[in-house]
Amino acid sequence: MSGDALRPARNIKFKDALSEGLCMAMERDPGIFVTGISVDYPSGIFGSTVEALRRFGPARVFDAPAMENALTGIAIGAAVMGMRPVVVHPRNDFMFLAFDQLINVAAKWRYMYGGRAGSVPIVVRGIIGRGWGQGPTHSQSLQSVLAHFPGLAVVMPASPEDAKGLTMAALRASHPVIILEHRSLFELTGPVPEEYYATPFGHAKVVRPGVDLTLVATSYMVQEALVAAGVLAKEGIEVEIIDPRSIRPLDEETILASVRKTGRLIVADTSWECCGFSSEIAALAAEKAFDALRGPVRRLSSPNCPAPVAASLESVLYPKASTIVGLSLHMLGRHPQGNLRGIDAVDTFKGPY
Amino acid sequence: MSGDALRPARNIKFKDALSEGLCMAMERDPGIFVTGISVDYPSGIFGSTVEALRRFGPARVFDAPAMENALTGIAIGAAVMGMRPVVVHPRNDFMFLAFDQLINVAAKWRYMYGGRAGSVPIVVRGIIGRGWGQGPTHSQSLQSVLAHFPGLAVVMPASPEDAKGLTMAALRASHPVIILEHRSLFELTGPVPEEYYATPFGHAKVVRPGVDLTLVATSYMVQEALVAAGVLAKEGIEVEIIDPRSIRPLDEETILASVRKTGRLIVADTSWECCGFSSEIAALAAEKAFDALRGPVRRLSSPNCPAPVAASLESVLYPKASTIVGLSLHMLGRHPQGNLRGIDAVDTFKGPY
Amino acid sequence: MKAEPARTEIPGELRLEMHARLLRVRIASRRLAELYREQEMRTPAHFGLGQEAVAVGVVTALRPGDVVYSHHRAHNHYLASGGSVYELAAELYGREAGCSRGRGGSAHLTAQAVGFIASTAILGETIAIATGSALAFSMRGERRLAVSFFGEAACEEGIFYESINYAAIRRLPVLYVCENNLYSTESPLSVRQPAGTELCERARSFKLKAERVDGNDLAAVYEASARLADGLRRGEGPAFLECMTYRWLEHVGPHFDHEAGRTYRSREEVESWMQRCPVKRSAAEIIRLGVADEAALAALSNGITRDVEDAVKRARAADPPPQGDLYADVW
Amino acid sequence: MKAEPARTEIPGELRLEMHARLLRVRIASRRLAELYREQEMRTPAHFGLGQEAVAVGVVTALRPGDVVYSHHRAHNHYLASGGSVYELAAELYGREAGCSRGRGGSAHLTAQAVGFIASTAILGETIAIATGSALAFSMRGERRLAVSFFGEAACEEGIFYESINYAAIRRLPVLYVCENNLYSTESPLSVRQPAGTELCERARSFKLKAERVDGNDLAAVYEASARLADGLRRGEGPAFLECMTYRWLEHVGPHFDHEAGRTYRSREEVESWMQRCPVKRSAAEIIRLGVADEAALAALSNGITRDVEDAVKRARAADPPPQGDLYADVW
Ligand SMILES: Cc1ncc(C[n+]2csc(CCOP(=O)(O)OP(=O)(O)O)c2C)c(N)n1
Ligand SMILES: Cc1ncc(C[n+]2csc(CCOP(=O)(O)OP(=O)(O)O)c2C)c(N)n1
Ligand SMILES: [Mg+2]
Ligand SMILES: [Mg+2]
Repeated sequence: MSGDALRPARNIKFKDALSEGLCMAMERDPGIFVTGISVDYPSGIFGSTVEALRRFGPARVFDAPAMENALTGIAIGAAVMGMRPVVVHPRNDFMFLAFDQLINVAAKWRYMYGGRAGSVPIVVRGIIGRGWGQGPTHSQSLQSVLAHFPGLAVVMPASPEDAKGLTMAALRASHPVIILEHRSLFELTGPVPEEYYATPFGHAKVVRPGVDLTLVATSYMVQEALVAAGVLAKEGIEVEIIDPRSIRPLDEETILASVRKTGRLIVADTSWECCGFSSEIAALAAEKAFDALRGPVRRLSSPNCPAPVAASLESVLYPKASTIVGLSLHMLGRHPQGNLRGIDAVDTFKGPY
Repeated sequence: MSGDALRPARNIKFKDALSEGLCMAMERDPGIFVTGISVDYPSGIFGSTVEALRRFGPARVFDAPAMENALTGIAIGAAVMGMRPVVVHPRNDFMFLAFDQLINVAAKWRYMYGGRAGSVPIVVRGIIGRGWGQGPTHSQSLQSVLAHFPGLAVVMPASPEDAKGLTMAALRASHPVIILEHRSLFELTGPVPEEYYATPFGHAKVVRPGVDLTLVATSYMVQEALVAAGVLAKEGIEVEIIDPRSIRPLDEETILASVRKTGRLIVADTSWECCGFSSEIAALAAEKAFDALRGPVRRLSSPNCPAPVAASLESVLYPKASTIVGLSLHMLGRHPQGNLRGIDAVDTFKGPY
Repeated sequence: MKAEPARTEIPGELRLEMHARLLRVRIASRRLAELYREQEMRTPAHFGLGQEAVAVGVVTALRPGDVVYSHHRAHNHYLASGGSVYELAAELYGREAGCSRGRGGSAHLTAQAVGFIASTAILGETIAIATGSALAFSMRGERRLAVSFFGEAACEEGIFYESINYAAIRRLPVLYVCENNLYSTESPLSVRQPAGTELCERARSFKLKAERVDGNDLAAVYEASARLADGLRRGEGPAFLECMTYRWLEHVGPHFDHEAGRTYRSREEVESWMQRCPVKRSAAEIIRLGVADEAALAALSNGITRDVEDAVKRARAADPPPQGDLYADVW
Repeated sequence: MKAEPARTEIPGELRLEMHARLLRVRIASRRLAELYREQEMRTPAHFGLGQEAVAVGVVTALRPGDVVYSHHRAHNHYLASGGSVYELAAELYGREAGCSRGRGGSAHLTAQAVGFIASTAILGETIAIATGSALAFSMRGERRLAVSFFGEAACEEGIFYESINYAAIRRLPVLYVCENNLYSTESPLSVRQPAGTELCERARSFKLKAERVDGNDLAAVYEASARLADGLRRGEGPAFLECMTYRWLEHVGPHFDHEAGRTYRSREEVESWMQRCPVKRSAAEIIRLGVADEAALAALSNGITRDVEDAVKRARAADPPPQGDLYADVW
């Protein structure tokens, strides 16, 4: 549980929770500023930076040219001088351009000067695109490659509450934090405490308790997992859904405890499989909860191709609730009843964005 | 087995095998050229491009400014026009600067134009540094993050024979290939056929057969694995060493067959653990050879910190033969006899390079 | 902007041909933008309405064998190169018949048969790629050119400078065409360039030949391109052409700013640029010079409109990629 | 190179102070390079012998609160800033007492107490980072400067242009100091810049103030830096200073080219630059101006030599980082 809510939580949208977390943090820390392409637009990163601009003005929320690598270095240099920059990428795919600064500098700064050059408390937000033809370079999901590197924290809020709490935690961390926010979650509504609270890194959340099967799901896959768990519950199968929230540092214990309880594991992740987060969790279980496993672990991730644009292909691209249900039933030796596809959410998104 | 050796193999060094593979490929394909910082120096990428320059001249082996990202794009553009560029990075760590071109363009080119814009047969060589204070940004090992992406082939030769064979295979592939070459292997000597031969991607090599334990080792870790296996053999333990050679595409079958035979798995990789290759193989076993596993799988990878420079820290940084022996004994319920450290290779490298 | 030189030297026939090409780009783009509103084309599309003269003027200066690269706003360059309207529409509809078989969408077009090699969605990428194609030409001694079209925001990315430096060192035959439409998404030049910036000056400091033209003046773009292309073919090294122009629609999508409630540009500014419509200007010039009369141009336009209509209809009706082909062509 | 203006305006005291600093950099660097041959310093080291006047001249123009960043060839900038010889030597020996506690090695130095923030090993990185520190100063209204030292090869990397564009847009107080020593590793300028390139021209096209000086002329470097720093403090926006200089030793390591059998530079070329030794030139000037005599300078040099000797001895004897601390300070 993140934060001790004094007042009752209201239901607000994910994007508004991001915004609220940012604003509350900015209020407390005058060193925080927000930059990146389009952060000061009326549409402000799908609504998440609009309020910050309104309240703190263009001196603290300002646009940037297209210069991902240098901008990241600039954020580092400002952070080293005591500021807390937030760099936003409207698509996390643009971050490849900044990998040198992120990985060779930010991730290693504290360590490579033996702690004597301070640390680099930058926050980098990257939005993960999905659907409506986002295509090969606007819908990747970079948590696995970023989490490979010691020194970087990588978090993925999957609920409005965590959108706010992880943002606030990132904005008081003493190290670089990458927040990957899934575009498909921005309109999601959920309870969010009004207070300032920080969702600690390295603490997974048991999103739904269960005993039959552990389902570790990241980011948007938590939504698919919840739908799947609801359907499975009607079949008498109680799935335990765990949202790691932070990919690095990873809360191994919560995941292992669940696996030890259920003996079965599915990992549903938004990135690719090979050397991906789904493999990480599968390996974790095979290494540290082996004796509890009652059958093979299973990974669900992005299929082994770039993301195509055509709707016909996009519709079969992503694992969905129905995929999870089918696989869960299979793992438990049961057979799916009828066509599962009907349970999947219909994408009502209107383009172009 | 790679290639059908007509004449007996001679013993040559890894760096000379790289060179031989390159030259033989260049002889057959006039479209091959080699570029990157320092490829035309007398020291030519630790000796591996010297002969190519001598034989094919500066029109086909030429230096480049420091411009990793554009140079990769330039290679792509040349490849699309029918050339076969080889881009060399004296340290693979410099490749982060080129991740946009590698991942957003090269990896996706063929797919994202539906095959109608041809393919991108570029070869990118990156050298992995190790030891002698290479430090945080000159000793990383990028196979895990690169192999995450569909469309890229990532190979790691671990022997002179494969250095030649994988180079030649890369130079006739129809897709981008990244060759990660470990600096500590350049002086390694081994049998290399004289002929032209291509070591096919996606075929692992059983480096040493065994029945008690499967040890999947990449790149330089194969050397450590061989030392360890020798020591273990004296204890009556027969380790099966598998060198995947290509990280992507991955030869799952050879690995799984071994795990099904031995029931035990250690993965020793040169990159980090989180979302790394060691996790990939551990997950593979847990997913597809679960029933055969007789105990937890174990991962050996780079420890969770950037690489420090000080010799005292460097000496405990990497898993070594002794680590493998200790872990193997432990997995088999045995106890190490005496201090294992004595089996580890002493680094005789003379700096600064 | 430079004073416009007299242009009687462009033959009437060529003027008419360019105008026909311009009309084709305009009519197809406009129709696609209209259809885009139906939400049946599920791909973020950056329309180039208002900027057509840049693509047509440059491409007209090219020869068979030359190659063209583009960026996210690729339709104009694809169409000006002679890319099929049917295949473009099919691509936007996500059809197997699309130029990229529905895989790439609006930003990833290809039409290799007509020399349009590819466009990509990430800023600056194709600047380096075009440079690499020119390297291939140069290494093989071929007298072909590579053209790279990009927006002025790409000049904020380091890859632009890495590329032009390289091209200049090796005297590669690349024409870098910067379409300066004053905005990057909704950001004006002032947040992206120091006051007084001349991109041509930057290019010259890298030893490129550089010119700036009115990008809405078809003949001016053509003439500058032809001049620079001549130098390129003579091996004089790379060149940079900045074309001042303006996009009529929102950054991505089919609406005018005011329709979408966007406020980063004033309606007056947009309308003043629409007055400088490259198609109208080209038509007026052609009529003034007596190359063709209004009726002939109307007939031309009608013919193209019919062709476009036929193409988009067929594209809409075409088959989507089979789901079983999800994994085809990964490598 | 520009004609040298008369320089009597530099007070004798300051000249002597600069010379002392220069001697310290030289003597420490030379001693470290000697010791490096013993193979006890296990860290690739890029020595800056021959280039010391750049570091000293620039740093002398700074004030407390200003910050300095450097690149792979960092010793000069660290030492000129006042970084401890002992801590540098200890860093090279991989000791816990090293300025970076033995974690970073030769290319990753820090001495925050004297304003030397950091150096990194990958080309171009600190150019952006220095720019970011200047952004912090500018946002907080502090009148501090950031200095970024880098080699001319960093001007091949896109990040340089991204950074100077940004600094110019926001008029950030950054002094970009390019140490042009004509080579990148073993590559001459000709493979890395188009013929006739003036880096200052490039910087000016981004609206930076730019000057080029003889980097082996300590007073000239200081004066140019002081002039540019003045402008920076007045908020006139970023500046670029190109210092023409030459590295005496091989790119990485302690040897002269000829000792290591390296052939990319002729022995004549190296020796002609060694004739232009910045230390000798500074000494001659000081004596000529009567600021100090030969004996005084020799005494100065001897004192520094003793200090350096003491420092390197203590450093060698210092303790290595405990192995149990491998995971300390990851974040
Ligand atoms: C590296 C990168 N950063 C950001 C973006 C998002 N983006 C897409 S188009 C665009 C505006 C580009 O402006 P310009 O290059 O001037 O072309 P225009 O859209 O004006 O034609 C931006 C910022 C991107 N695609 N790639
Ligand atoms: C991005 C990157 N590419 C390549 C290298 C390898 N490298 C280290 S130093 C160096 C030469 C740099 O030359 P210059 O910037 O002129 O500085 P100098 O060594 O001459 O002082 C090179 C190419 C690197 N460190 N980083
Ligand atoms: Mg624009
Ligand atoms: Mg240099």
